Amino acid sequence: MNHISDLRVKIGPLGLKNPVIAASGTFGYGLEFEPLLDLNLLGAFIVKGISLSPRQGNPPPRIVETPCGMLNAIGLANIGLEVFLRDKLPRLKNLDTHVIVNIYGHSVDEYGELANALKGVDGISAVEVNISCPNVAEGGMAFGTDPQVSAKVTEKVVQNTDKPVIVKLSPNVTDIRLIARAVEDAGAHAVSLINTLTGMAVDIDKRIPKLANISGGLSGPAIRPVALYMVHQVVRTVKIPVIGMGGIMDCRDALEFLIAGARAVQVGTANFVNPTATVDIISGLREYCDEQGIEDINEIIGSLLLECR
Amino acid sequence: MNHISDLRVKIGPLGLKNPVIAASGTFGYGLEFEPLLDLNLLGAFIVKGISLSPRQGNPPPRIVETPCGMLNAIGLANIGLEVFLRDKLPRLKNLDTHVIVNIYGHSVDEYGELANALKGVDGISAVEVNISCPNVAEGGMAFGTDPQVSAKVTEKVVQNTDKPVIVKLSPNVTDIRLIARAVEDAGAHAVSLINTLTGMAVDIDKRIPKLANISGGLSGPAIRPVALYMVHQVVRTVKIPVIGMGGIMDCRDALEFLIAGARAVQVGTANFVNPTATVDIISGLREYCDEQGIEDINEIIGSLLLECR
Amino acid sequence: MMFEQKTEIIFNKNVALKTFLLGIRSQEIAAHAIPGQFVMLRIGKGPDPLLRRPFSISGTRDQDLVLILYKVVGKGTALLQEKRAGEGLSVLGPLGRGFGLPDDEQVPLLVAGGIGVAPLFFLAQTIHTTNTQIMMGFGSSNEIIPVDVMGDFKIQYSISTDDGTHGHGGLVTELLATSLEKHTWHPSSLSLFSCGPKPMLKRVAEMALEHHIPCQVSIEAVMACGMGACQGCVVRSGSHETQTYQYVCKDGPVFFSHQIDWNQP
Amino acid sequence: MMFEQKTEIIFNKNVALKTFLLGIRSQEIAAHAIPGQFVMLRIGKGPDPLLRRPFSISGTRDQDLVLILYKVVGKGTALLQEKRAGEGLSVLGPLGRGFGLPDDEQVPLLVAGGIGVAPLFFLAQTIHTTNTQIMMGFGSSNEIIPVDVMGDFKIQYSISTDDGTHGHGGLVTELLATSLEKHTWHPSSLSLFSCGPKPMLKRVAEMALEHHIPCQVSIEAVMACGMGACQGCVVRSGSHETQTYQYVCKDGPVFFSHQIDWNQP
Ligand SMILES: Cc1cc2nc3c(=O)[nH]c(=O)nc-3n(C[C@H](O)[C@H](O)[C@H](O)COP(=O)(O)OP(=O)(O)OC[C@H]3O[C@@H](n4cnc5c(N)ncnc54)[C@H](O)[C@@H]3O)c2cc1C
Ligand SMILES: Cc1cc2nc3c(=O)[nH]c(=O)nc-3n(C[C@H](O)[C@H](O)[C@H](O)COP(=O)(O)OP(=O)(O)OC[C@H]3O[C@@H](n4cnc5c(N)ncnc54)[C@H](O)[C@@H]3O)c2cc1C
Ligand SMILES: Cc1cc2nc3c(=O)[nH]c(=O)nc-3n(C[C@H](O)[C@H](O)[C@H](O)COP(=O)(O)O)c2cc1C
Ligand SMILES: Cc1cc2nc3c(=O)[nH]c(=O)nc-3n(C[C@H](O)[C@H](O)[C@H](O)COP(=O)(O)O)c2cc1C
Ligand code: FES
Ligand code: FES
Repeated sequence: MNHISDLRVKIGPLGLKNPVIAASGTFGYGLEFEPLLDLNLLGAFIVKGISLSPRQGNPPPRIVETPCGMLNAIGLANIGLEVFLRDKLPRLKNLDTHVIVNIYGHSVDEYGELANALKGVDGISAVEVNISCPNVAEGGMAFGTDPQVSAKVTEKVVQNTDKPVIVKLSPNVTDIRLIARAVEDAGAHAVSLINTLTGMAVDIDKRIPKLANISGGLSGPAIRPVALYMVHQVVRTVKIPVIGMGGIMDCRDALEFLIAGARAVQVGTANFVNPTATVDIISGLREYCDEQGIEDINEIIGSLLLECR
Repeated sequence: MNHISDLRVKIGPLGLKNPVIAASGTFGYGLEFEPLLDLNLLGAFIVKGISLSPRQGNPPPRIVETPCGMLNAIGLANIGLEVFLRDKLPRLKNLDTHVIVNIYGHSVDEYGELANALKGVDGISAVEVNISCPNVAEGGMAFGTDPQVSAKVTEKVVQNTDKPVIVKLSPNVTDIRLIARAVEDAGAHAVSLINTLTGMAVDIDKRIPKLANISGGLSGPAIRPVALYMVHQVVRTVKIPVIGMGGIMDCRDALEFLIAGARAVQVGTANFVNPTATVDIISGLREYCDEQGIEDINEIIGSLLLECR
Repeated sequence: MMFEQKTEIIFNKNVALKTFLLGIRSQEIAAHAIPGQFVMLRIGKGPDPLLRRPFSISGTRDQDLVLILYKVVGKGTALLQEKRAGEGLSVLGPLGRGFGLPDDEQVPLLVAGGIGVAPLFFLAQTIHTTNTQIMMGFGSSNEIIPVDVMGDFKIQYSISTDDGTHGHGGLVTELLATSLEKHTWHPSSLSLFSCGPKPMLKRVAEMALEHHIPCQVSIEAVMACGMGACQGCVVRSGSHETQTYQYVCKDGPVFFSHQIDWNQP
Repeated sequence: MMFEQKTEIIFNKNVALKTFLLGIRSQEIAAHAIPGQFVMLRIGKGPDPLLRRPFSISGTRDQDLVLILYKVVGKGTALLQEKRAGEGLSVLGPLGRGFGLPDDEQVPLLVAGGIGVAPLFFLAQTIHTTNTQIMMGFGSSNEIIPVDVMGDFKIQYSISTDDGTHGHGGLVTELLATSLEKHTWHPSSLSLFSCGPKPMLKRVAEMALEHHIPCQVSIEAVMACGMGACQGCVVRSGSHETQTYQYVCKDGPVFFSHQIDWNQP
């Protein structure tokens, strides 16, 4: 088979060679996966969420498996902005793929500072803003559960950066469309969704939560139907590109999101189960397009038929 | 082993012989399961959601399997209040268990009418109010996503009935504690949670949604972590009893909810996979109590230790 | 009568391309099953795949053996195929309404598409007249399910294949058409029984209507419970004005062909 | 070096109560593995159980055979136990930092609790001195994993059982204590290596501290990725003031015992 089909997609100003992105927090700093796959094959990858100062994260256990999924309470452990720029970024600069930095702060201002610090920095193609973390000023509810606060964070980041801004939405809300519209209005170039659903598990022998942090974020195939529905809703609400994720394990799963209208997909938990999931999905998409005689993957995107249902 | 442990629990004014209840929409009108189990063993069972007029429900396909779960878009098909009272209830009256009727309306008034129609009716032990259905007056968002509307529905039902009122909460909200508190203040005797999470699946070959209704409700083990966390939250918010459900398949799963503080549990999707799931869980609980030397199941309820985590 | 049992697998053998004959031990189900009824098998051990899968009963043998003919089409059947004799299998059944059996004067014509032979073999085994005929359509010769896999019951059969590698080259409904033309039976002496893919059933239903032959079809729907509790398995019945939903698991899976709205998606 | 491979299962045999020896074919992993490293096995075929499971490499043989000793404790290991020779198995490894090998002058003392023998057998196989000693504690005699399941390497061993059904009745740390008392080695010539349940490791760590013996332990944590990407597998290291987290999968699973905060929950 000669692979003639064009897999390129555009996320606002950002052109990707294909619509497959490794999700933040599941792909380390990219380098971890180099022994197993060629990072240059990826549409992009997103590094672990970075904060201004390094964070140790939550006490263990941080991970527990659940039916078709996993809960994590990493607690946003990360090496901090400075060490990232000093130790990791130089090793990522020469890659022929997009490196996207996922950021999160404890206040609107911190988001602004982070964006500012990344301004003009070479080798970073875009910023993904994680607004699912607890907003201490607002009693611990996530920034991303309130349209106004979400908009404020977005605005701050957009004002302080020269890079495309992707806002990553939390699914733990009544109507994700309201948040999506608010961040679109605030200047986001794209939205990505979903982050994890909040969940919990109990050790019935010890009668304690299985996670030291009590609750954690649910990811993996279990959440795919929820993610897909939210993507479907948001695609029909905003004009900016939507990046879909949540439980994508293989090419068929990725196609569900693309057909529903996601311009690109992110692959998270699957990287743990199958470290080459991203590149396997890319070759799967290529084969699918070839077989179906699709010349441009954009023909598939948003091709969901609703009338005949 | 001599089964001396006491499994009785109280849901407000309602005393159950054990904390295991078959969930609405998954147990028909109870009668369907009679060939396989003794209904009198159950703590209670809840019949399929009843509306004022009969409803045909959604076109097929109504069901699709998802990883460790299923989506349903039954569309609240039911025989209607009148036929229920005439044809089904007489056959349930002599059972030595509690029959709970799940109701839903299209307006606050319809909820009131339903409650009124069940007032004084013999053989019905309680009313469970499904507030997860779309509120046409409010643009299709569910009644149960707004604390004020939830409170209004609750108040109306409480005013119009002489039976204990259980309000069944939707998980598709930003903060389920707000809804729980609102319905508690409005006079609910108990809350039950969670109803299904909204989800979707796409047929990538035909490029159509797998459900004719496009979206459906996700249930089964996949949602258990989400359900358990919400139960944990609500238990720590309201004083009225909390009935937990979501993905409970066996006794160990039920124990997670009881330990987290649920006064009773409901078993839904498991009835399809294992039609004797309810009674298997009851005997499992009895064995567990015996083994652990627990004389009263209420010792387990809410026994979750949070400090040592 | 319905039972939920942990049965033992007696055999699980490949009988045609991707097609297997499963034998499970259940005296109760074997004793109570009638042709057209089905069972729900719990194939996975863990929570995925979650739901039971419906399969027609394709015969019984020796008082306690229940036979199931299945085709591997997805993840549940792929797992089923790996099971070996001696393993346990949880079965719920017999479920649903079976075929109304023809009376002795009637000539039963059975029309099967592919794995649709499953309930019809049981029907043929049960009908005691010697003039039962079965017409079977398959994709290609390697998909043909030999009638004798079920034991040696007497039956006249004809076969079509889509690609012409065996028997009539074309559709099984063409075999039926020829048969209806050639023969001089009075329509009232005929009785049609059919199971197979929807387009085929639709065509059979049309022919039954044209020729005024009573026709029973066994149809499929995605099922969660199999016993009337979930209301998931509906099929549209009646025409547009009088449209209602029937539950395939308890009102069916066998319906008279005129009960079904064949134009639904 | 790390590899992600679909390997073939060569054998999977029961060697003690609920304990199995798995042999898989992988030239690459066999060539690169050092004692104390581990692999992540993908046991389920579908999405449940979802995550890979970590297992120490307990030896290599014939250039291309990787040996894994495992105990059935939950759903993943229960599934693994059912796998047969000839089946495929996806393996990721070798992962993590292994043991620092003792030099020729040192006397290696290996202390294992239960399935904790797994990495220590590989270590013993690798160390070429003849004075390697392994002390192994098991619950009861039927749980004893014979040293020769791994092939015939020369090693002195002693066994304790909790219930006294074989060898010393009591804890393996008591064997260690006796050994440390009786012998006249200079502490600087000794080197401790240990793997087993946390309370045991904690005791071994205390004894190492008391006797000033360098001690390496292989510890466990729940893992998602096994390769430093998820940050899930932390263990607290240092004392309260200087506390940091180490990643078991990449900073370990082998640590010097004084690096670990043994008082964490
Ligand atoms: C009453 C009845 C009797 C049947 N009898 C037989 C039989 O005798 N032999 C046989 O081989 N098959 C029979 N089927 C079809 C059989 O149930 C499906 O092939 C099987 O459930 C597919 O499971 P899977 O996990 O392999 O496929 P999946 O991976 O679940 O899906 C593969 C395909 O099968 C369809 N399918 C999945 N689940 C069902 C379901 N519950 N009902 C119908 N279609 C489904 C899907 O839409 C999809 O197109 C019968 C179905 C019904 C409703
Ligand atoms: C570096 C390392 C090396 C190991 N080497 C071996 C070995 O050589 N032989 C052996 O038998 N076991 C080994 N283990 C433990 C082994 O990983 C677990 O026994 C296995 O993952 C349990 O899987 P399960 O599905 O059967 O159990 P589950 O049903 O998942 O759980 C049963 C119990 O095992 C624990 N467990 C589950 N997953 C993990 C995990 N990923 N890591 C640690 N504990 C877990 C749970 O907390 C629970 O108490 C090792 C663990 C680590 C971290
Ligand atoms: C272990 C782990 C760590 C994660 N860390 C982050 C993070 O730092 N920032 C972020 O925006 N999302 C983080 N996520 C969320 C994922 O990027 C993704 O949104 C989510 O897991 C759903 O996708 P999946 O089901 O494909 O994993 C993390 C997820 C996991 C499992
Ligand atoms: C097929 C189906 C039909 C349902 N119908 C109703 C209903 O009529 N009223 C209601 O309140 N909940 C209904 N539910 C929700 C269940 O009662 C339960 O809240 C949900 O399925 C989660 O529990 P589970 O994971 O144990 O199934 C239905 C669920 C399913 C799967
Ligand atoms: S399958 Fe549940 S009602 Fe038919
Ligand atoms: S297991 Fe993922 S970082 Fe260690």
